[in-house]
Amino acid sequence: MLSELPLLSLVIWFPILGGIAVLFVGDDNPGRAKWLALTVAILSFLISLPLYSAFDTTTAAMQFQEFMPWIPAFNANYHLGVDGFSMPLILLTAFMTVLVVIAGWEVIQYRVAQYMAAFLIMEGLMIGVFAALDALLFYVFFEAMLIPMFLIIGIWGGPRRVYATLKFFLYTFFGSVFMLIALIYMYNQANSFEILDFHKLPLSITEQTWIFFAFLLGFSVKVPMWPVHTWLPDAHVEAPTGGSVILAAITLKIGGYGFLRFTLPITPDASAMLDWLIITLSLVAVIYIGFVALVQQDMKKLIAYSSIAHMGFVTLGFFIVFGLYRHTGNLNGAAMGVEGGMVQMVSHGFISGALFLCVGVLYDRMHSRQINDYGGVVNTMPVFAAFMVLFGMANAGLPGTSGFVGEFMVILSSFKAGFWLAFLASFTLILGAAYTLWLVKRVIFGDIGNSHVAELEDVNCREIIMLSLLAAAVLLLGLWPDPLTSVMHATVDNLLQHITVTKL
Amino acid sequence: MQNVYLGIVLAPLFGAIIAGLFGRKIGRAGAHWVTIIGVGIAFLLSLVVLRHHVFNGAEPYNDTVYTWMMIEGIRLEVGFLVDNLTAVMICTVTFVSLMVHIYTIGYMHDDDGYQRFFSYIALFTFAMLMLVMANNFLQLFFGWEGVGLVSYLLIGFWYKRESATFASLKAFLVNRVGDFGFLLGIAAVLMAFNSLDYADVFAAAPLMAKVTVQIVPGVDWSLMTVTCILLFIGAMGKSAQVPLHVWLPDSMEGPTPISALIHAATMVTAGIFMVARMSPLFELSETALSFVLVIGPITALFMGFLGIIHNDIKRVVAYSTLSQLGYMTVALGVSAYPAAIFHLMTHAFFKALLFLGAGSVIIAMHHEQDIRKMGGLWKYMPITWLTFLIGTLALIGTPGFSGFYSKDSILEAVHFSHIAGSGFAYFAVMLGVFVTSFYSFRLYFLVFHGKERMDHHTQAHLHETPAVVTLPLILLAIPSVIIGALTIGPLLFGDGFGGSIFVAPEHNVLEHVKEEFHGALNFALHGVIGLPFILVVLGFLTAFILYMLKPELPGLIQQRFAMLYGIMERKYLFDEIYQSVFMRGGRSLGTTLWKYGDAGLIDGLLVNGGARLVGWFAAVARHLQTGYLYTYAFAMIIGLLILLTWFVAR
Amino acid sequence: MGFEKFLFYVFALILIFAAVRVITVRNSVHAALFLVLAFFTSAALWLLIEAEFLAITMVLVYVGAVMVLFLFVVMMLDLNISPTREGFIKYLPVGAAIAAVIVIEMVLVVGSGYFSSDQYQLISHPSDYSNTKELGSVLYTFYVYPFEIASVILLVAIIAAISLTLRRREGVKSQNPSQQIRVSRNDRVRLVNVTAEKKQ
Amino acid sequence: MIALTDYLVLGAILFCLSVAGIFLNRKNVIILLMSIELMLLSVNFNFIAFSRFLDDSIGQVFVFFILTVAAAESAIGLAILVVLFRNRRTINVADLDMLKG
Repeated sequence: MLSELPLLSLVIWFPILGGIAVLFVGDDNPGRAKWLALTVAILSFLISLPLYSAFDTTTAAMQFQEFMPWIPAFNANYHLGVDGFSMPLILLTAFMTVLVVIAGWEVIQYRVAQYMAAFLIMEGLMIGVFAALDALLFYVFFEAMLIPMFLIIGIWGGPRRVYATLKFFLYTFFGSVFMLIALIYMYNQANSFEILDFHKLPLSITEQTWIFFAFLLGFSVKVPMWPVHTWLPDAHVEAPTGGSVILAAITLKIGGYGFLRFTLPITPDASAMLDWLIITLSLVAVIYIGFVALVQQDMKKLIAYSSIAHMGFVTLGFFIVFGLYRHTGNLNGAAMGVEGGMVQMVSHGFISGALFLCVGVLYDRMHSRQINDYGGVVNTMPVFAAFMVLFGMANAGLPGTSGFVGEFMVILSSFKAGFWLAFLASFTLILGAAYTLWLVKRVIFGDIGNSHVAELEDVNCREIIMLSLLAAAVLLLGLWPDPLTSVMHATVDNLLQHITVTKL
Repeated sequence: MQNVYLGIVLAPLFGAIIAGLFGRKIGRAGAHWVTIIGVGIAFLLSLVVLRHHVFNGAEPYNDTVYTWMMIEGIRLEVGFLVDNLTAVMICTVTFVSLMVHIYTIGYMHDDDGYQRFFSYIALFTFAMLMLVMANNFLQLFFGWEGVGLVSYLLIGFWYKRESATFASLKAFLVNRVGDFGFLLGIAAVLMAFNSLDYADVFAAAPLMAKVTVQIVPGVDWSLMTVTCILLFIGAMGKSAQVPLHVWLPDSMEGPTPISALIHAATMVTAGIFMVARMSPLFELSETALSFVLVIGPITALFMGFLGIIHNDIKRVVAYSTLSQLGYMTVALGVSAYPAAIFHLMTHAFFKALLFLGAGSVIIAMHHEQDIRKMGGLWKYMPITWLTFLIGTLALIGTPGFSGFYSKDSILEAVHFSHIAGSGFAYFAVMLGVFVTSFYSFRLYFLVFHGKERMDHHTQAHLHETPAVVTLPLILLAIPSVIIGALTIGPLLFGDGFGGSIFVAPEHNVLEHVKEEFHGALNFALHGVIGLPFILVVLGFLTAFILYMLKPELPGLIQQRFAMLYGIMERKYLFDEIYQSVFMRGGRSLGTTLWKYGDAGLIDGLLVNGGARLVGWFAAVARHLQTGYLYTYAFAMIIGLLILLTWFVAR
Repeated sequence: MGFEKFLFYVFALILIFAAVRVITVRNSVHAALFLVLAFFTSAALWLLIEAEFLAITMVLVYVGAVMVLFLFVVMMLDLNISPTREGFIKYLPVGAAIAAVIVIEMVLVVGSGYFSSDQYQLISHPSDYSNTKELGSVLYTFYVYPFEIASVILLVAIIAAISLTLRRREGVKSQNPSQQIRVSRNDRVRLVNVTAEKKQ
Repeated sequence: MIALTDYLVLGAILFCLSVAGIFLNRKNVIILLMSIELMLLSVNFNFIAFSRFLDDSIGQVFVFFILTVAAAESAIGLAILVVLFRNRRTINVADLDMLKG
């Protein structure tokens, strides 16, 4: 019965329409707008749940497919479908949106309805990105997503929001136009915008290299990879809490998802040839950015940098396949790398979202993000401190939390590809713990730092709800990741089979 | 039996969760009751397990609780492997933990974080039990990091103290350096065996003995050597071996009960236990064993020296712990794994006793920890004095006491070993015996005998600590005396560990020791005339002369060797070097990368530089935009002219 | 050289002379008048090759309407001539040079023989041929939509010109008939109840 | 007989004169507008000449349209001029640089 419903369309359009409805309620009636937004967010999360429960884990084929002609002249279709890569990310998106709505409940003072609407519309668009099987549709969602985020940072952001939004927008846009060129080129070759057709498209190594770099520009900015990462700290610092959460939890994942959906299957030979580039950049992200994160004075910046470092693991996990294949001659352990990257994405969604929410909780009370303005928060906010330590530990990759699972898998996998890869990647154990726990030490522990800290009030019911939801997710995923990884096995195997067959 | 095993693990966890989440609701008494009952259940069940496996000789239990993840045919699961080794470990852990729990009621009774503390120590017990009962590397790592986490929380328990939070961060990070190696070791295991299950790995281990791997291109290294050294680096972090020992003395910032828990029974023994557990792997690589055998004696000897000169009662005990851990590591290095575990067990009892005794002294002294301000306490607190004396005697290895059996068997084992480094190790551990005796009695004399150097206010209020404090002391004193004599036979020379420890025949030094072993009593009598005991007596005499007969002498010696003293006072400069190289170096590297790399090069030059370039170009180009209509008209006409010329000329 | 050719040269010379004067005279009124002359002569030249309709239209529309408009504007605006002549001499060489280059190039193109009389002969028409009729038959059939659009453009131009120049002056006392008609009694008459004075 | 080239050359000369006019009278908007009219006239010459010599009346239709548009253009141009003068009391092109970037 459920499978007959156009679930994906519902999950995409319900929040968007809901967002428009919230807009119509208007800012004059913030209370009603908020409740409506929360209802819409929760309902869309509920709608997305059947995607998991009815998901067939035995097949790598696209599921819940929907097909409708869209622009017949270009053979572009409204074609949706999910596999083991996109489904978890869709659920993550729907889940995080609920939290973001809760997070903005009392904090946003002006244009409440517009704020909520922006996030709901954003949710629909992001799910659209994950669900699109038509490259043009993907591109439309991919770009449309920038608009709500642009507004969120630009309207509700901090003092340097104009600089940050422009930087964010231009960076992403710069990358994605090259991707568009690649898509159009492949359309000309395949005479179709179907992503799955692109996968089968035979391409020469020169073509693949060009397309590889075009995609790399598009996705590496999103991930973001070193050295195109500098928009992220600025955007995070200026964005309102909810914006940071969505930015870190979901939009970064679109870059990683893009590598899986486009780069790897479409240009396997170029990826195999240039995997050293991605791996080098990933390791640079892990180590270089780890050190940079260590010295940040702004909490949000620190977490933003830690996001970059953690996303380095994602790309490392995805591209370790080729080195591993070259090194050992078989694919043992490759699936672990790719799945590790995927788990890392989902887990990072929870953890970075949680950390940004924590910073938001502090910022709402003190209106400062400088670490030096805090100290001894545990004395006045013990419950909050417990959450913060938990999420900090998760960020440092403690076993039992979700942060561990992805890193563990990627390191195990990269060891097979080469000792030094794993060696360098493992630096995250030390660096991640160092910057996170040093942050925790300076903010949470110690005697009460100043009179403002002394007046802090502990988290209220609303904040406890949102933080404990995330804590539950983090612990659940850490203690039992099987429900997440089992949905990917078939898809990952299929991908690995696909990319080890040359297209030449 | 599975329910029993599950019960052992879950009872403390349950207590921890209740005390942690609902601490305010159940109150202080509720918190300590729920955790003590939890750990008590675990202890009783452990005894059942011990009887079942060790005495009734049941087959090792190895089963899965649930599948953590299934990938590429590799099962990553959470499960239990319970054999004799595990049984001994869990009994030790739960017993010491239970004692610490009871003791905490007295020690922490007016601390604000009472419930939190009970929650932490119960959680600690849980993590340690997960570690020792693991049947695979994943769960081992979970417990491994779990104890790391809780130690972080416990060391930084008094979070208002800057030094405590610093020490906790330091402990976690240094442990992380060890984990760095450990995780790579696990990865190596997975690569070699394609499984993380102990059973699979150990079964396949002999096949891997000859496999080599190239880490530096062109150089072939034995895969097992690499794996074992990586794993051992993890053990160095947890078991505080040089040079990763720096966290342990600092961790004395935590409340005394957790010092006992961390340094006696749980966290630091994890590394020793792990190596013993991995004996089938270590046996395959003599290089790795030699590596172990180099690290162990260095720790044993040099950390012992530090015990001589430090004046903080807890730190002295902490250095003695480091030194004893060195002994265990030496035992591991010479393949005397049972001796290592045996020493681990006896050490757990007497070291917990010493720590708790030190805590009792600290309570009585109103949280004064400097031994120069103590003295003559024996008449004020007789129980503490006696139990502390028992602990000291056990520590230095007085024949008959438990420490004697374990330490002497290690010394014997080293003596018989022939692998590279054993000569050095033998010398070091022998000298270590003297050092141990010396600093132990120094501490003992300074605290309990001699002049009463405390101020009058403290002196007036000196009295024996309450029963919740002394009861654990007494309960710990009993095994400190007798456990060695009772168990040396079955554990070391009988089949106490069943098949859980594997020793290659050519490394089996305990076999030689066994030939000379004729019962515990005989062993003790034989020990009285042995070289070690002579060293012990020498150490005792030195301490007695220096601190009882001629108390002015130590000051003179200190002046004479001021430089040496200075270096030792600063713990061989490890902290300074680490701080300047790693902490400050890391931060300045980070700042450099950030300021010059991110802000300067990428943002300044490329991003904003690109924007500036466009801006500059536009600023130039705007001059073309004069605003005069005729300029535009001219531009059109001239353009037309050029087109026309081109057209005509073509 | 036939009479037609002679006429062509005469008119052409006048046209060129007029055009030169248009761009060189100081006074804008004179320039406008020379432009009128130029239009007249071009109309004559068009008549020479039997484009009667357009020739007449030219005279009617341009000379009759547009140029009159020009003259109006020139005269209505109180123009100060002197600054507008600044730089005339300065720009003369540039302007002349560009003009010369264009002339040379165009002559090169036109005189290249491609357009020679061998290939292009003036087609003679029968005596009952009507240029106007011919144009009309095309204009109202094939080009009826463009024709309509052209009319719309003119309409737009009219409205635009009016709306641009229309302005409401302050203090102009003009009648507003609709307001005058709409007036009601109450606007104009106010009944005041004057109480009778009482004797003291 | 009158040749096609005669008309074409005449058109070219007219065009050049109007271009020169634009260059020379860069300050006087009215003369600029007149130059533009002249330029259109030169174009019309070509249209009419080709129309006649190729016997295709469509060229004349085009001229008709050009006349229409030119009339509209000059009407609006002059209107703008009037407004401009009313606001700024000048039509000196040198003073009109509001488009300056």
